[in-house]
Amino acid sequence: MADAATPLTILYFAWLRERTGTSQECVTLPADVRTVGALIAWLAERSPGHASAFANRRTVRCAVNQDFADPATPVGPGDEVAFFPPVTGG
Amino acid sequence: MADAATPLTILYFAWLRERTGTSQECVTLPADVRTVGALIAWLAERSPGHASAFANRRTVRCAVNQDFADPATPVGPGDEVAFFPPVTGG
Amino acid sequence: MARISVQTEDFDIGAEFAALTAGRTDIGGIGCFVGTVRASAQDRVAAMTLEHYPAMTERAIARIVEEAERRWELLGCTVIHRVGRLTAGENIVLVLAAASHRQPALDATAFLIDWLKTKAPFWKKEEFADGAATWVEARAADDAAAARW
Amino acid sequence: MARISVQTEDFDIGAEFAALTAGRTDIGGIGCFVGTVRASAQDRVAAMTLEHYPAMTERAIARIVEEAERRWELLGCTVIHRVGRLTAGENIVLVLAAASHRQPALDATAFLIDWLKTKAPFWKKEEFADGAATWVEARAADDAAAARW
Repeated sequence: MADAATPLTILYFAWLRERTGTSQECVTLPADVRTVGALIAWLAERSPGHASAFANRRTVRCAVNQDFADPATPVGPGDEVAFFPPVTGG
Repeated sequence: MADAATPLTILYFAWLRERTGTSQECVTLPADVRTVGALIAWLAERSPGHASAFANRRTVRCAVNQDFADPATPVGPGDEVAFFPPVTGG
Repeated sequence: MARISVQTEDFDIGAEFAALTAGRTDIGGIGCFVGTVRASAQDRVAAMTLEHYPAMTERAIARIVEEAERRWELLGCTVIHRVGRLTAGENIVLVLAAASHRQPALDATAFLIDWLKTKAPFWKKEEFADGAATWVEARAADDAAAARW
Repeated sequence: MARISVQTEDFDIGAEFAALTAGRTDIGGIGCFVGTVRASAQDRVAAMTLEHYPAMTERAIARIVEEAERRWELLGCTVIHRVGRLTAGENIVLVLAAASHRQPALDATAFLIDWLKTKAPFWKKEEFADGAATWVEARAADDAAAARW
């Protein structure tokens, strides 16, 4: 298993990518950030762009390690966490 | 309009064609045969093959002048009347 | 507007899609169904012969297409039905329905094939591997499918 | 068994049908849906860019296909979704589902496109004739369509 210092990879797609100004960033989590919900609250503090991306959480979807996730899904060191709007393909 | 002596064209498809032994015949109707139902009763008398073709009328379908018809549909001189089983295309 | 054909030769699915959509930018979805001669392990159908009523067939199909056009806003429609002798694996029928969105395209496709199966004058005679041949009987399930609409 | 592809280049509908059915005599029907870039008179969409989540996309589609295979006895299945910039009239997505009879083929086709629209990580950004560009918003109707199944 990854130790606590191993970073998470955060990916952003569509307008979350545009608002945060990044498609990918690596972060090392504080010990008290253990769920998607807590991660969002923590990321929203990083910049005005992040705050804007996460302003309306009802329009933000998430996947942890390429599986759809929800605010209660656990996250930890080494995970790949992606944030994006509701999907619109097809 | 066609006069009373003008024949009808009768067409048979699928197993009605096989049982009657004909794909097409021209007939001149008696004056009292004025509907598909009466025509079937009259045609069934023409040969054992015809009798066999019309033995189970629930399995016989009809079109008059290329429109689906039923036993009450009028028929008259000059009409094209087709008999066939329930359709099975597609 | 619809393309309707009753023919002995096979159809080219890609070419029919291309013809239906050429130069169009108003189409959002195309539904399609292709029916083929099936030779299941049990009944071992080797071939079938499709008979039809030539004077009536295209007209009957045109009426089915008109009914679809009344029910959905279609931007194009293709129905091709083969006749004559077809061997296992061959194409029998092609239905295409184009619309601005997927739901009418898919619904119209299902409607067209359901109604073709019960309201167009085609009859199938199946030939089995042992040489027997029988006329296919109409299925109650097909009548029920057609009556849904 | 299913063929799944996420690609920038266009697909060849006829070739995909041929690949799905080649050498098969157990198939009775193939359902198909093709989605295209629509430029309606009102919104004048000139093009769209499809973004996706590469590490997740094919896996998400594979799960949707597995769900379809659990629900219907499919004899083959193809899902091709394009990404990148597509102009009005271009193909976006192809779904094919083959079965022994038409109803499972048509139902699986509708299911696959409904679930692709709501459960696969693609996002569309539309470009308008006046130069504006906006991310397409998810439609409640699409969620309702996906929830039917």
